[in-house]
Amino acid sequence: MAIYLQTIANGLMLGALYACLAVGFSLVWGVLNVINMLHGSFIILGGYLTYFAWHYYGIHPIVMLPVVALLMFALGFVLQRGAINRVVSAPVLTTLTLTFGLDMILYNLMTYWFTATPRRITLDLGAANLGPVVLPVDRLLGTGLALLLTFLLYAVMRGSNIGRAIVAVRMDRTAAELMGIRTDRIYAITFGIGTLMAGAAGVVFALVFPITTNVSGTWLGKAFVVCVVGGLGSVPGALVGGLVLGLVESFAGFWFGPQNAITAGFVLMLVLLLTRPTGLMGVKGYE
Amino acid sequence: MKPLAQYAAIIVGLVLLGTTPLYADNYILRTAATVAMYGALATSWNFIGGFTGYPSFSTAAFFGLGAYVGTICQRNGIPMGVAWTIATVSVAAFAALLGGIILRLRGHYFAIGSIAIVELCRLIVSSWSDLTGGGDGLNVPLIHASPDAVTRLFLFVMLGILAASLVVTIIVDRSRLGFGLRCIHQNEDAAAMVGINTTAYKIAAYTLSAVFCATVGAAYASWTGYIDPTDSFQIVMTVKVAVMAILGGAGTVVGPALGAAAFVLLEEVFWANFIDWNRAILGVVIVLLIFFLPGGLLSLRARLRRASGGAA
Amino acid sequence: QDADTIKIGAPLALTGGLADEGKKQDIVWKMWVEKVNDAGGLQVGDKKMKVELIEYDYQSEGQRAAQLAEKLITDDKVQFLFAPFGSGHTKIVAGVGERYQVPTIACVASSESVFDQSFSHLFGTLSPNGGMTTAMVKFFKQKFPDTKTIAVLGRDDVFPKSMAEGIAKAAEDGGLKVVYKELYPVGTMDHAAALSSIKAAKPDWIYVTGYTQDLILARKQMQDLGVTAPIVTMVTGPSYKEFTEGLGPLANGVTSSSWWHYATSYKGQGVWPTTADFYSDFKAKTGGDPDYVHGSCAAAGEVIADALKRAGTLDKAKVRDAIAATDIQTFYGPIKFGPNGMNLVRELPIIQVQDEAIKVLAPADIKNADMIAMPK
Amino acid sequence: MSREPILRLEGVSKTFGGLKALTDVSFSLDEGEVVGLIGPNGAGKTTLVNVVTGNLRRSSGRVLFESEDVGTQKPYEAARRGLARTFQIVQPFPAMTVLENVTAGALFGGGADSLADARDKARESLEFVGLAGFADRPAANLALAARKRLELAKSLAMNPKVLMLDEVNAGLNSSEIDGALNLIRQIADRGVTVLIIEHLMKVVLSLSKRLLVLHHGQLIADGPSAEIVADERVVEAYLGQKFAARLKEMHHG
Amino acid sequence: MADPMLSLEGVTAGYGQIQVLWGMDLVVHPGEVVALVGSNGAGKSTLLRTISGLLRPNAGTISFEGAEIGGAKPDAVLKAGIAHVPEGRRLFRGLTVRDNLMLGAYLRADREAIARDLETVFDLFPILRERQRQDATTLSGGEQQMCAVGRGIMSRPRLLMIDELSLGLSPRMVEHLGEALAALNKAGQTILLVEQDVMTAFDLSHRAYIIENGRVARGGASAELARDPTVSEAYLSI
Ligand SMILES: Nc1ncnc2c1ncn2[C@@H]1O[C@H](COP(=O)(O)OP(=O)(O)OP(=O)(O)O)[C@@H](O)[C@H]1O
Ligand SMILES: Nc1ncnc2c1ncn2[C@@H]1O[C@H](COP(=O)(O)OP(=O)(O)OP(=O)(O)O)[C@@H](O)[C@H]1O
Ligand SMILES: [Mg+2]
Ligand SMILES: [Mg+2]
Repeated sequence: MAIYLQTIANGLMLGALYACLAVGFSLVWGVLNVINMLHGSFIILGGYLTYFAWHYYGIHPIVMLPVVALLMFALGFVLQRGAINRVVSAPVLTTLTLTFGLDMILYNLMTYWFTATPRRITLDLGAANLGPVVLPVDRLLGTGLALLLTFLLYAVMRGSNIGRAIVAVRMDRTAAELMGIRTDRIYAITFGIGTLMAGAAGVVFALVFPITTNVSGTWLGKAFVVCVVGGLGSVPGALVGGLVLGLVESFAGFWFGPQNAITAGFVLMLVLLLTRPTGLMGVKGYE
Repeated sequence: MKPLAQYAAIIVGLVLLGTTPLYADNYILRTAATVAMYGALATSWNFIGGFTGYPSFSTAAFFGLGAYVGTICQRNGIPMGVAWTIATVSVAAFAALLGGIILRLRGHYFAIGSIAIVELCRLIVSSWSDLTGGGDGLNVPLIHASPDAVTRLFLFVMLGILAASLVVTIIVDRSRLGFGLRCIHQNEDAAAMVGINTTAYKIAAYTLSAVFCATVGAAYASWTGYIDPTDSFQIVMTVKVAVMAILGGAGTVVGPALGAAAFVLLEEVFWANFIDWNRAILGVVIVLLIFFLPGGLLSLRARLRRASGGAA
Repeated sequence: QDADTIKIGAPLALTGGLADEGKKQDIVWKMWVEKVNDAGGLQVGDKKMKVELIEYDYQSEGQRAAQLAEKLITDDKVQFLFAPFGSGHTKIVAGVGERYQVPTIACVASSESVFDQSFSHLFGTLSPNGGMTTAMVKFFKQKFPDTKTIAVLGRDDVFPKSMAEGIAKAAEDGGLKVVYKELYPVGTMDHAAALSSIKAAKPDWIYVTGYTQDLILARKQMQDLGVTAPIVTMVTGPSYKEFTEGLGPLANGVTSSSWWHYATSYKGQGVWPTTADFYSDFKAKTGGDPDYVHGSCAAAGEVIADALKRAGTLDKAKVRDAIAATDIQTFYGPIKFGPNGMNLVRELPIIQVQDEAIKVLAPADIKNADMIAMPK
Repeated sequence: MSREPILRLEGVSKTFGGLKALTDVSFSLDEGEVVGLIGPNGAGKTTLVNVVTGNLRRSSGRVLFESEDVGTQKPYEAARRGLARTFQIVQPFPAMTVLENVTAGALFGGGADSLADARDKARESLEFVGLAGFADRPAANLALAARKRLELAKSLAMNPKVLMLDEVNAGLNSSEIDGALNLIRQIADRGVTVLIIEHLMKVVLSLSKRLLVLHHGQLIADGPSAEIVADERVVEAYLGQKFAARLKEMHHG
Repeated sequence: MADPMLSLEGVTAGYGQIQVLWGMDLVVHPGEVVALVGSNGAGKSTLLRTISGLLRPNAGTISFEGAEIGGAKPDAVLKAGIAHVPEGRRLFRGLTVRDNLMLGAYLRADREAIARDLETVFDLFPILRERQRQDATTLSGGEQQMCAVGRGIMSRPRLLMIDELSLGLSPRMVEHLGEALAALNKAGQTILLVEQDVMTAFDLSHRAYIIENGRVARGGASAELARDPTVSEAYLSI
């Protein structure tokens, strides 16, 4: 029994992190129609910023969260304005190729500056016990932050004028312009928010995982899976997708061995793709 | 491009690559073989990605499966050529089956579905250790011949596959199938409405996009002598092949092969000269190409013509 | 001018997933070449010849490694190849070397599967990793007689996998019960499921294999999830300084085995007559401590130096035979190749992290600390 | 009636989740007939066409084409059988030339033996609709009226037996509509059965002697045009009092 | 007559190389309903797009209440007081009817007034109040058109431009919308209307312009144009 509870807890904690990782990716994909191959590297970059602030200046990662978020927003905004905006209405393959190229540059810069050595923030906060279930404090913290960030984004998307404008631009660019919405700015803001979420996920991840450039592909892959499982462009979808993926991997790892955990996630994704291409949350827009 | 110009370009290209043994060393030969290999992969991708407009990222899956099937056959004593044939046929059958399932997806969803296939293949091959050696990889019996002979052999094998893929491309381009695929690319609903069996056509395109990849994969495995899951099922390769095709001009006959040649040569130059920065430089090249040459290298001709026409 | 230089080619992973390991090889070989050339070069017959090292980055991609190995042989006309990090890529490069009959020295490949293809031009400076398992089981059982069960978690990749299988077999042979044994795929970023299962199995010994980053994560998650055992071994974790740096105090108590450690005191021929000489040189150059990758790669240079001296010529066949006949003492320890080209089995150091520093527990002649139980 | 109807629907229903888009619709079309289908927005007209051509699968009921149950056919099968339709929102192959667009219809739907043969048929069909001069232009460059004619040409090239026209005249002005009406009449004269969906009553009335009226997915009327437009239910549901008055006036005046 | 609210002089515009408008002149006075009619591709939609800033004019002047707005961005034009209800309704899928309406007021900050205007729209189109929580694109065609007009009203424009009011709508629905527009106009709303069905157009408007090939071919009081035999021959034949 205890082991099942533990497996559920592991899955949920992992799942919240997955959700946090995917939500920005999903947003950019849904709104800009851009599959952002940079997303994994953005997460790593956020992690490195956090690590170096902690390592050299002793700044606590939580304090870095807003700083990294702001910096990453600026980076995303500028990148969209300067580069991605030029091909924003091109077909999938073109935008994907562009972000793939940009990612090669960013990746190279990061390996050059930071090397591939895995770094880790050694806060080692210990663990809390909830009955027989062990909850590592940093994962709990990460989970909390991930949920908070996801919720904040949801609130913004749902309740604010900007949120409405983002959906409007996504659905019909010209009609949005007629509402007085500056679409190019909304695009840049959306990409900025996507990047911000990636950076924030990087901060959260820095608490939990070692940081190294060569996992950027892994994170990107997870973002894909979560998006498909949950549904594209939807904040609650990313949350549900993340949690489901976390649980599936956790139970598959427990029942079939870790070797098959990741496979189970992919199988889940393929099955969903074929049966429910809109994902679990059957999204029609942002809720 | 006019058909005659196309044939001429293909023949010139194949001859250029095929005559390297007359004057160049094995390294150049190997590069030529790599050009041919990626040329064949990009030309294959073109059936589904270029003609049909489905952003497929399954290339590495077909390549890797071809490599594994070929290797496993060879290790069980089947002669090399036969092993390659078995790999080709079985992967094609697999692609046809798979196509029936994932071609129901469109656009972005198809893109992810097809990329997931690569990961899934890698994971399954990794876990199925009894057959595939898992993470240990598999050794392929080395060919016992002089290095020069081996390099030549594989150069001509890759060139042969490239030539075959181009011939099939030309045939498809001029046939009912090619016409139908183009219609699907433009508007799938309308294509169905004029009587095109879109499912069958798409499966045909997807299968064609797998066939030569499998042969290339099997041949490649025999060439290197060792394969493992990470190297055989690379996401980077799958994206790279699509980028090559776009670079040359997706949906054209010679564009993808041309793009592959340009990409491989660029990579070679950057690798040799900028060890620390080769990846970034390649990234910059891709970005610039997307900005300034979105229609691929072949569109350059049209542009130049327009420019000179405008001046006159 | 070419006739007077000895060219050694090295396809290296300077970028990509294996970049850190590739860079280690790069540092050491450059040190070695500089040292050799400062001394006038290598003795070949009656003259001294300078050494030139030609490196290319293969970006951790196997296919490119093969291509670059071929370029090194045909374009740059190297007489020797140094194989890159890891058993898989070593296989690929060795295949090319074999075809061209260019002697290839592998310094970071320890799986016997690399050497069992009857290649005649491949030689490895690491000894078989079997030497790391049986001795360890024996040693731990002697130190902690209560050890009855072991849990093994290994990365599904050539070397880590063979170590995981090796230890499971050795443990069974040694009378232990294997209560958990699973592999995790490359790219796993969460070990919680496996570790929870291990926790439930309550083993006396937890043995994890993987690359540094995997091990850091696993160790940390063990701590988080309260998974512990009197003995925790991570292979090859503590051999690398990145492991101890990344984990800090959490690394304490983790045991491992290694092919070489700088605390050993071997003596022999070559540009670094003693282990201490190599250590101080390395420290001066890089500021850090060398690990077995550094040691083994530097020793690979000595193999070539010695073979050339004995062969007295650059003639390919003669040089190959000279290498095959190697039997030398170096700062890295004895090197003598078996029939399959691998360095012969020797007793390998068992190490443990104590107070965030590496201590050698065995063999007895080089030990500098006693084994402690894993801190709770 | 001497002959079997060419197309017959028996109790066809279609639901989207909880929404009943079509409820128990039955009617039949005779060969060579021109019939109008009208009904308020969202009544289910387009859905009906989609069900007949296999774009949507009916929830229940039977669709009989030449006495064969075709309820489960795929769109391409419908096209090859001779069930052609146009889309409410025109669907050309935008980057292809006008000729290529029509060639596709002739080649795949019209059963042409070769590309060359299909091209000849396509030319004929373009000639017929008066687009021959545009043959080599990209379809995307056509103005709306021309695009609708292209859609017609494409359908014609498929040698249809039944042609369903979903608002082919919407957005055309009067003189363009006159042109289109002539075309449709000529098509009908060739013996093609035509089902016209349109909100422009003058089009519907000038072409068809028989009208079908859908309302909330139900067929509420089926009969001679003159009777139908006077039917109270139709006026209430669809025409509106003012328009009905105007219609009446025109008929008398 | 008072100064015109909107006046165009010699406006030319087009898409890239293709010129569509060739020197357009027209005026709209405050309180008027003006209709634009003409064949497909004549340039009516293009004209509206040029006014609302989706397209830049190549030459000519567009002045609105005395200020030049030619070449201004859509948000500036909207701020100046012109709303454009585009062809084909173009509601935002995934947003509720209410959210769609609220987007009409995107540039406004006066919360209470917005709430009041929302009520006005609901009073005008009661069905929208009933359906306010429904995804806008699941409405029937006519309801969507009401929502689109309502969205235009929400920006509180002084000039409301509507493209293709009756496209694809049942006769009854056209009648209903016509009544709604008349009511709006009575309340003081100036309206510029593009309408394919000339009969309906003349019915609804005070004045009308006939556009042919990107130029104004004729203009005048709707009632007079409707009686003009040349006009009925070209545009009213059955
Ligand atoms: N794919 C679908 N999913 C859900 N509902 C649908 C779907 N297609 C149509 N509907 C609904 O079915 C009903 C009938 O739609 P249909 O398009 O057939 O109407 P129509 O009679 O063609 O109307 P119009 O005259 O406006 O074109 C509408 O309420 C519509 O919203
Ligand atoms: N985005 C575009 N790019 C190029 N040409 C266009 C574009 N939009 C419209 N056109 C062309 O401009 C001309 C005028 O089109 P416009 O839409 O203004 O006509 P309209 O009078 O509104 O006709 P309709 O009654 O069909 O709506 C047409 O020839 C059309 O083909
Ligand atoms: Mg309809
Ligand atoms: Mg228009």
